[in-house]
Amino acid sequence: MNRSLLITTDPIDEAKLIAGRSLSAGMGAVVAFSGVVREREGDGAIAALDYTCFVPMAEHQFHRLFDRLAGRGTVESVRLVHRIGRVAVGEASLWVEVVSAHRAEAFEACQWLIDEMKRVVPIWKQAVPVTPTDPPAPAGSVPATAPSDPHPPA
Amino acid sequence: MNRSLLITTDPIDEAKLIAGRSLSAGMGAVVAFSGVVREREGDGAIAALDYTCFVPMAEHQFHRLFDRLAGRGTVESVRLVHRIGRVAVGEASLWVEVVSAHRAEAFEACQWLIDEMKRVVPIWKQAVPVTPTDPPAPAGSVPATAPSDPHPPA
Amino acid sequence: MTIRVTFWSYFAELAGCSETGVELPEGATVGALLQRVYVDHPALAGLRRSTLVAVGVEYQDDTHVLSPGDRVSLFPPVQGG
Amino acid sequence: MTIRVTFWSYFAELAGCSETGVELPEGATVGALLQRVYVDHPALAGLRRSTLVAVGVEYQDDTHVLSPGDRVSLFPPVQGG
Repeated sequence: MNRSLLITTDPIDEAKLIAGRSLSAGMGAVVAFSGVVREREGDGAIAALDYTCFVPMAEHQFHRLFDRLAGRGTVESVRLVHRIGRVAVGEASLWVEVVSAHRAEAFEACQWLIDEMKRVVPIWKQAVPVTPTDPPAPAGSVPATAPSDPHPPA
Repeated sequence: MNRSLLITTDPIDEAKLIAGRSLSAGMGAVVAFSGVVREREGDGAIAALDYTCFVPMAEHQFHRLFDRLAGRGTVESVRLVHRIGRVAVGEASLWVEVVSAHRAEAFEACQWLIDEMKRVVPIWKQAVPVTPTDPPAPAGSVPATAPSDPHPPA
Repeated sequence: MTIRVTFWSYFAELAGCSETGVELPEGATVGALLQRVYVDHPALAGLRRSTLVAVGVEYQDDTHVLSPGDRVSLFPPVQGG
Repeated sequence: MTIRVTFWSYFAELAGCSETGVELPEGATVGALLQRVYVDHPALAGLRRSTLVAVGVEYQDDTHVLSPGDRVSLFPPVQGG
């Protein structure tokens, strides 16, 4: 199974990713998912999400999930990009593509991968309020607007 | 709900479609499916599929399906392109994109739309063998290699 | 009334034509039309259970009453995608 | 042995630091480490049920036996996507 993983602070360039797709002549289904930051997170309007990642573990856990996908024998290719750092509303934080011979297994594998990612891959997000009453919280302080929200480590 | 439908003999230009995507700030999930012609159809190697369509009815039935999606109230946008005529192995015959606030409903709606399309939209396909022993069958003849295969109307 | 019938996909091969006209009394149903079609095109009769019928751009069943000017389409299961 | 512990996400706020060292006897388990961490950083103790623990890049549970040089990470439920 071909696999590609990128954890990056750069914007996700979907056009470039699609231009880089390759599939063999036996493949009939490509399912792609883009996860985009929404303007509301919980109760409040936000400007962005700040994503933090424990990168070596995230890469290891992603590859464990890819191993499990490969074990199915039905997925020819999986490509995944997770953006970290600040991602503005309307921008993609996640892009996943699965290529299979058949449609059902491509949809299932793509959803499974995202579900498992949300269970085991060490990435956290923190809301950036749209109109902060205070300047951005320095590392080490609990954000005043959302004390129970996740916060990147100092 | 925004909707876009194109039934065309032109190749599907996914890069252009993606460049033309627009989503409002409340949307968090984009699911896109590409259906690609595979090198084997049933038991035989094929070079292409010839798609035939009863276009006015296909458009009407697609819009009925879009109406049902709109009725859910969870899909902001659906775009669908079905290529007809001859589509070579490795080329896309179908592209579907669904935009929703949340991931689960986008995946579900995209799969539902394809399932329903395969039930009600009058499009048929005929295999084009990769090494025909005879010249291409003229309209009006039953293909010798696959007598029970679908065939476009004369 | 004359009902115009179009055969799609390999139904055109089996019928030997892609289109025909069928003369029916006013008030005739889709079922009555099919009976006439199967007399003229017996190769289609064996596929009746899987045949889809549209009047204009809507699916209809055997009980649907036809009107003058209706255009009927007969075709096998669809295969989009 | 000294086990290095890293706190991720808002656990760093609650702990008051992003990293600490914990002195433990050889053969100590993850559970023993957590008991020590919760003494030093009581704000984390209430979140024990939802706390995830990794040794290196693998998840481990309380019974896992630690080795000298192990690096342990404590963090809340993950939120990728």
